[in-house]
Order: sequence, then C-alpha cells, then structure tokens
Amino acid sequence: MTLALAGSEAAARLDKSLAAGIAGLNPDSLLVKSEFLFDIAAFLKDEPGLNFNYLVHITAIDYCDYFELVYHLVSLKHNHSLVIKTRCTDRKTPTIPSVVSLWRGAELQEREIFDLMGINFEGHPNMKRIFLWEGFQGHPLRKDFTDGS
Amino acid sequence: MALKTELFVINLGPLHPSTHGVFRMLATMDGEVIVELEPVFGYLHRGIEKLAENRTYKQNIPFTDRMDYIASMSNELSYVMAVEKLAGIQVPERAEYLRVIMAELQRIASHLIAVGSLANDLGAFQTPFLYMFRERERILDLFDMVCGQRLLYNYMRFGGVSHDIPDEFLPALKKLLKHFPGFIAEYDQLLADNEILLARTKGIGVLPKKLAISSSASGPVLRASGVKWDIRKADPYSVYDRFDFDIPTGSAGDCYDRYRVRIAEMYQSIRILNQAIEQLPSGNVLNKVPLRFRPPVGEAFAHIEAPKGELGFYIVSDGSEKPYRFHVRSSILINLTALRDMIIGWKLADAIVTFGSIDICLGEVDR
Amino acid sequence: MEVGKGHVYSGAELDIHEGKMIEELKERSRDIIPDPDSWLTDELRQNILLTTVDAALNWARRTAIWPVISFPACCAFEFMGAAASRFDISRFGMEIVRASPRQADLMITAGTLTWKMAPQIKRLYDQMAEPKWVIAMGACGISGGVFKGSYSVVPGYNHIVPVDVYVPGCPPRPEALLYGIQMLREKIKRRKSFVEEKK
Amino acid sequence: MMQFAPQELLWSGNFWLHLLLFAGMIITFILLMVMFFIWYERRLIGRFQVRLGPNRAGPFGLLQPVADVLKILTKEDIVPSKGDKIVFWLAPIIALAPVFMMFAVIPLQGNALLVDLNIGILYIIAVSSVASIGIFMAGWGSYNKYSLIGAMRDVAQLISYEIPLVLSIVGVVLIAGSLSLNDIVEAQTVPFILLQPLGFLIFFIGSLAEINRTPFDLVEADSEIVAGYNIEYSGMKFATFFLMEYAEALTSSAIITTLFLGGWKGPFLPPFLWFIIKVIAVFSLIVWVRSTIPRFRIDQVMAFAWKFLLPLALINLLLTSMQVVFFQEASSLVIIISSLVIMAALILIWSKFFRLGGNSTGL
Repeated sequence: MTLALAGSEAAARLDKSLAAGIAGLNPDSLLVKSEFLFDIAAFLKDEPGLNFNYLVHITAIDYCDYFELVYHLVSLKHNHSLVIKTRCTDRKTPTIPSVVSLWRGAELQEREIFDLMGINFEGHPNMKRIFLWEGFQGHPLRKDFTDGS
Repeated sequence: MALKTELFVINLGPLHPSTHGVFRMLATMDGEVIVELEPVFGYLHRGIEKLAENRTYKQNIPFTDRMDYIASMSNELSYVMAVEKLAGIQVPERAEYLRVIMAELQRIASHLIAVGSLANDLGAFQTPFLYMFRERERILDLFDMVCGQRLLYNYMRFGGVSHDIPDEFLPALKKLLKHFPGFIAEYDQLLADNEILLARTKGIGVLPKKLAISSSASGPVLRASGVKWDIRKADPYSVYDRFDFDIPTGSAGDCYDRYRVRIAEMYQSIRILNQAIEQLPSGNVLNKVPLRFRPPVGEAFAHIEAPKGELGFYIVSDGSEKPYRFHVRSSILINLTALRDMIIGWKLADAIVTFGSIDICLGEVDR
Repeated sequence: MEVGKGHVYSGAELDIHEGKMIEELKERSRDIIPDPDSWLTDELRQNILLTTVDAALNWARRTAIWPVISFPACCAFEFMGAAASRFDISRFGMEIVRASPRQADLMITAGTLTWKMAPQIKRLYDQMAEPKWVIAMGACGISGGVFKGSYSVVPGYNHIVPVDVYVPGCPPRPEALLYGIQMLREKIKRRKSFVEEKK
Repeated sequence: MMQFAPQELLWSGNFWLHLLLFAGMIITFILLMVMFFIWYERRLIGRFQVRLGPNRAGPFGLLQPVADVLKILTKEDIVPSKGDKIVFWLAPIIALAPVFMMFAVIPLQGNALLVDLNIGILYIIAVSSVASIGIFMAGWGSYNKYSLIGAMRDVAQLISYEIPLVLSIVGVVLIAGSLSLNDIVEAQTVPFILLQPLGFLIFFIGSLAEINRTPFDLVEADSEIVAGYNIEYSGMKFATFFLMEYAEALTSSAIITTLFLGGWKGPFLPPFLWFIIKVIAVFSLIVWVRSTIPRFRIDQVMAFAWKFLLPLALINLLLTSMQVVFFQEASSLVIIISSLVIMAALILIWSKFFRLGGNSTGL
C-alpha cells in the first residue's frame, strides 16, 4: 500500500531554510508558497529519505479567488506519496515556477494547464497551447469562461 | 565531395494510417532520418473536463467511457473509485470481484489491440491485427452479455455495478479462459519468431529507465524499461491484494520489450481471472446511493492500473450535485512526454513503430 | 518538388497558420449543409441507352466502394469491428481501405469532430475524387452527441461536409453500420449520371 | 536475330499482321489474368485473414475486379496544380508499358508468342528496370513529400536488388547454355528449381523487391508514407498503376515459371494450361508472403541485398560454373541432392553471421 504522508509529516522533514515556504498544513497535503515551490520540490526529490522521484500528476483548480495547483508525488523506492499544493492569486497573469527540470513528466501537463486554465509556468521550455489552437479566446477550465458562440 | 542536402518538414497526421486516431507529428527529416519532432495534440479535444463540471456525478460515467474508448471498463472503475473515496461509499464484495473481472478482461482486450496494431505498423498486411480482433470479439461478446454494449459499457455505478452478471456469463468466461493461453502462445510464436519483427523492434525506440521515471511514464511502457511498478501491487485497490500474480518487466525498454510485457501481462490477467472466478462470492452487487447524490465538500484522487498505464481521477466537490473540478490523470498523454527523445535520430519507419509500441488512444490523450 | 527554394517552417508559424484556418472555417460553417438528396425525387428524363449505361456504372460504383481512412474517435473501433472477420465488409468489396483520399469513394466519419480537426476533414473531403459519398457514423457525427455544447466540438459533420447517410448510435454496432452501407448502396443505385434534359 | 517460330507464323510473309494479332492476344491475356489475380489475391488473403473476401458481385465475387476497374476508370481525374504536369501524365504509361513488353519473349506454349529473341533474358532484365523510372516520375511529378520519399526508396531498392537478381539468372543460363527463354524451357528436363535451389530463392526474393511486394513494399508503405508514389493519382491514372502492380506480379511469376519451374512443360494437360497453373502457384506464394510477413526498414532492405543476397549469389554462380565445367557427367539426382545440401548449409552459415540488426540510427 502506498503510504500517504500527511502535510505535517513532510514539513517536519523539510530543511530548515525551506520552512519559511510552508503556508499551511492539511492532513492530506502540504501547502507551500509559490515562490518556494521549486526549491521545496527539488528538496523533496533529492532528499534520500523522501526521494519523490515520480510525479504522478499536476492539476489546477480555479476557486475564483485564487488558483490552486496540486502536485501528486510518489517515491517508487519508498512507496510513499505526498500531495503538495500551491496557490496563485493573480488572475490576469498567474505565474508559477515550472518543475520540468525536476520531472520531465510535468512538460505536457503544464502545457495543458496553461492551455485550459491560463496559468503561466516560468522556465518551461515550450510554453504554448497544447489542445486548443492559436487564437482561441479564453481558457475553458476557468469558472468565468464563456464560449464565444 | 559532400552533397548538399536539405531538411524538410513533414506532417505525419493528423489523419495518418498509423497515428491511431488523430495525432500529428511534425517531423523535420534529413532524408529518411528524423532530426526534430514535435508532437501536436488536441485534434480530439472535446472538453470532457469542462463538460463534466456541468453534469451530475452519475451523468459523468458515460463520459469516462469515451476517454480511452478501447478500455472503457477501466476508466469507469477509476472514476467510480474516486467518487466512492470522496463520499465514503462501501462496495459489496461481489461487485468488487465483478469489477476486477471486467477490468482484467478489458486489459486483455486492450493489449490485443495494442499488439495487433503494432504488427500493423510494422507493415504486416493486417493479418495479425485481424487475428487479434477475432479474439477481441469473444471478449466483447462477454461484455455485451453483461451490459448490452460492445464498446462503451456504462456498467459501473457508485457502490457497485449496475446489475449482476447473467447465468451464461461464467461458463462462457471459463470457456474463453481455457482457450485463450493457447491462442496467445500461438500468436506470440507467429510474431516473436519472425526475424524481421525482431530486427524492426529490438533496440528501437529505447526509453532508458531514468528517463522513464523522470517523465512519469506508467504501465507497460514503464515496466518495459525495467521498473517494477504496478499500482495493483504497489497500492492495491479493489480486491487485488487477494490474488496471486506477477509483474512482468522488461530490461532494455525498447519496442520489443514493450511487446513482450504486454504478452506476458495477458497471461497474468488470465491468472487473475481464474482466481477471481474461483473466489467470486454471491450476494448483492449494488449498494443504495441516494438519487440526488451529493458528496461532501472535499477532494479525492483514485488511481488504477489501466491497460495503458496509471489512470487517475482527481475530483473536487463543493457539496453540490455536480463536481467542482473533474481532472483526469491521463496515462497516455504523460507516456507521450518522452516520445521526442525516443524518436529523434531514428528513421521514419522506426518512428511509426515506436509510436505504435507506446499504445495510445487519442480519446484519453486529448479528452 | 523544387530543391533549393524550400523554406523550413517553424512550429510557431505553422501553429498560427492553423489557428487562422480553424477560425475561418468556424466562421464559415455556422449553417448546416443540406443533405444531398434532393435529386432522389427529381424527375429526370433518360432514354433506354442512358439508363443501361447508368445501371452498369451504378452497379460498379456500389459494388466497389473503397473507404478512406478518417477515423477520429470511438466509432473507429466499431468500423474496424465491421471490417474484421466477424462482420467482414470485405464481402462487399470494401476491404481496400485507402489511406490516400484521391483513390477513395466513401468517407466514414467515425467519431467526434473537433474544430481543430474540421479543416483537415474538409480538406480530406475536397481531395476525394468525384463521385464521393459520406456516411456520418455515430451520434457525434450526426449532432455532436454527448459532447454537443462543448467549446471545441463541431455539432455534426454536416456543418463541414455534405452527408449522405446517417448511422445513429453511440457507437453504432457494426450491424448498424452494415445497414447504413446497404442504404448507401440503395442511394447509389438510384443515381443518374447521364440525363437528356431536365424537366 | 529475330526468329519467328514456324508454326506460329500463320500468314507467311505478313509480318505486321502477325505482330498485331499476337500483341493483341498477349495484352488480352495479361488483362484477363490481372483481373483474375486481383480477385484471387483478395479471396486468398481473405482466407489467410479468417474472413471471406469479396463474394457478393457475381458468382464467388468473380465480377468484383470488373466493378473495381469500371469504377476507377469513371472516377474524377485529379492533377495536382503544383505538380509537374507532363511528368505526372507520362508516369503511368512509362511504368506500365515495359510490363507488357516483357511478355513478348515469354514462351507461353511451345514457343514464344511474339518473338523468340536469342537474348531473351537480357531483354527482360533491361526492360524490367524501366518501370522504376515510371514510378520515380510519378513520385517526382506529384509534388508531394510522401510520394517523393516513396520514389526515392524505389530507386534505391531497384539498384540494390538488380545485381543479385541478375547473378542468380546467370546460374540458370550456365546450365541451359542459352540466353533464349525458349531454349531454357527446352533444357529443363529437370526443373531448374531443383538444380538451382539457391538461385531460385535469390531470384524469388529479388523479384519481390523488384515488384515492391511485402516485405519490400516500402515504396507504398501504408503505415509509413501513406500510399507512396501513387498518393496523388486518381481515376484512370491510378487504375494504370493498379494494373501495373498486378501485371508486374504476373510477369514475375511468369519469369520464375519459365526459368525455374519448367515453363509450359508438364504431363497430360495442354502446355498452355500448365503454364497458367504454375504462374498461379508462384503468385499464391507471393500472396502468402504478403499476408504473413512484416515490412523491412529501408536500411535493412539495402543490407539484405548487399550483405546477404549478393554474396550468396556469387557463391551460387561459382558453384554452378564448377558444376557445369567439372561435373557435367554427374547424374541429376546427385546434383539435386548436393545443391540442396549446399543451399541449406550456406543459408545456415549466413544467417549465423548476418544479423539485420536494429541499432543503426543513421546519424
């Protein structure tokens, strides 16, 4: 059985310098500040005791006030999992650091989020629409999206 | 004297005989060799995730069918598991077994198509493909018996399955299982003893272990690269922990290993099915769920080992009848992440084979 | 092919071009193209010689229908099911599925059509040589089916290409497709290519 | 040079009438056989693929090819606006004509129908390569990348496979002692397939490559380059290519029959019938290969010709010349057994050392 780490459990094992990046602890997830996201992700990946080498998926949710990004991580070695979340309040040009350099698997998923949710990922090698065509108005998964026709 | 040659751009797809649907590969070629490749998605993007936000939970089951339409049962299973996790619904034991039976039958059916169409991509004039289809029809007959549909079943429900299996089902399934290993062995002999097939698949489209993990590959693609990771074992769901089966893995991560892993997985599925039939308890198959079903506020992620990889559903509920967010962890889209690395530097013909060996279904890639 | 004049397009250029094409087509195809069946009730005068020639031609055309590959989604597997051993459309001489639209007669539009795909389908149809037919297979092909109302789905193939026969179902069983093909053959049977004059 | 067979020359002295009559007969024969082949291949492949094949048009679906041809001929003819029009128009004709021309020297019964060239084989080798020019023209004139790739592949393939093909014929010529096809048939008291098993194998594989059949159908590889060289062709021009493909298969079967299977020779039945039966048998073999074997990759095709077929063809030639020079008196039974053993040994040795290999990236 994959052991799901609680937010507090993961936070306790984080490096001290990264403690400032924690924004909240949930029983099933760890909420981090978006500017610390990359550093914390890198730490989670490289720390031998945690070794989250496998990114299950990324998704984004539009809560109208803010966007929430959800990262599901798994360690194939230790068979435990962790959910980290981060938030982005800017609706006009939401920007989140990209984790492609850590996990290649994020490449297409970040493009998908950019396409459907309109969140820009800083440092992504090929940030452009994936499913919809160039010139499509709006981002469909946002709650305020209305179809032109 | 060096000849001056020119690169040219060629569009493989979106309607190409071997893109398995509508997928485009924008290939820059130097003669026969592909030097740059850009996969283009979205030709089947129907906006399922958005549409699902405007339908009730139950209405979304048919949508999941239409994602990976080769393996509908697996999609349904993953979705109903996510919602059950969200709402804390219990599933009767008999229903769990039926779900496992359906999911494993679906895995065989899906692998049959994967292997058959790989042979088609290799240029075998449809013969292996049609043999596979003949066997798949037998499995479709069983599904037809259970739910009256051949392709998109709409069989699973929150709290069980829509109805019990008819009396003729088990004898028919047993008959199929008896005959099936022989068929796979014969088929495998036809293909794997063929020198041309070996030459065309061995060492082609290699996905190294490190890249496979880093690019979040899953399913047979990951296992062919030598990673022993199967959700059924690593994070057992339903009643998979009661069955005895192995996880076949490859070592080289090439097209041939992916083919081998799929063939071996079919044998394992047959093993699971045999055990499931033996253990199948009697009883109720559907727990009552209120008609106007409203799960509590929260979120849930459930994942299963679908035929093509790890398929997950991430559902966010705001307490209403409709999901607030309906996200699919598409196994195939993520498996395609490393496509470019696997193809660049190889010839056009290899690109087609590599692409075919990943086993994709555009319904789930684009959603 | 001219060597030396080639320009290797970048991905971004192609994307922008594609986007323009899609928007244009979307603008143009708000209305449904009427089904090409008005001629079925037309009274055309033919003399006996022309009728005989027509009969022979129509026999050939309906006996040798070669489908083109245009299988976007789910229904493709029911088409393959129809093409495979059990239902076997090869009995009707239809097993030659041409990948090149130039040589095909029938487009079986098996699956949901999205706006991104629509220009390609339109192009495919335009590339087919006359006489050509279209079977809209499945609910998505007829009206968009369960996906009607989505931001990216074309509500029915008849916005893009004229459709001869509709086969309902989601997906239609192979038997239904075979019935649709029989209907198409009936339609071809009544086609009049040579006419003396219109009444 | 040209010798007309006396029993064929019905109107002594009237050269042109003879030519016209027999040319017409040959063309009719080819067209009828092609129609039959189209039906036969589809039915036979149907059997291989556990299905029925066309059976609705006429008895046993025999009228299916008639319908096909009628339909293709009356379809719209599309010429790509950017294509090279003249080349595009000429290509089908140039591809088809040599296939018909080859039949001029093939003895269908007793003697060659049209002319009995004493250099018949040389003529066939020369003419057969012309069809590739037609294919290349089609690929070039279509203004399509897929068709250009297909055309390039065809030329590469032709150049490679011509050499083992010719070398394997030389073995036959050595034993028969003549270049005339008629004499070769006459010389076959024992069919040459038994005396020249290795030569037959090389020639058969080479022929498959020449006529672009599986596993060498890279020219029109469906799953890779859509339809290859004929992708832009429709209507009557496509019908010509369609006809050409089957006519090539027919011609190849006829040449194999003539060179290795004893041509029209056979007991009881009339010679003409024997010829057709043997041709159909060879064609069945081609269809069998087509329906069971996957396709090579282009570099593997080349490697197969240069590293596998060519050395074997050379060894075969050496052995045959030794046999002709030193063991002329040996009984045919000894020769048959020894050549079968030699073939088996050679192929075993070669397949041990020669691997098609999959890890050449070309970069």
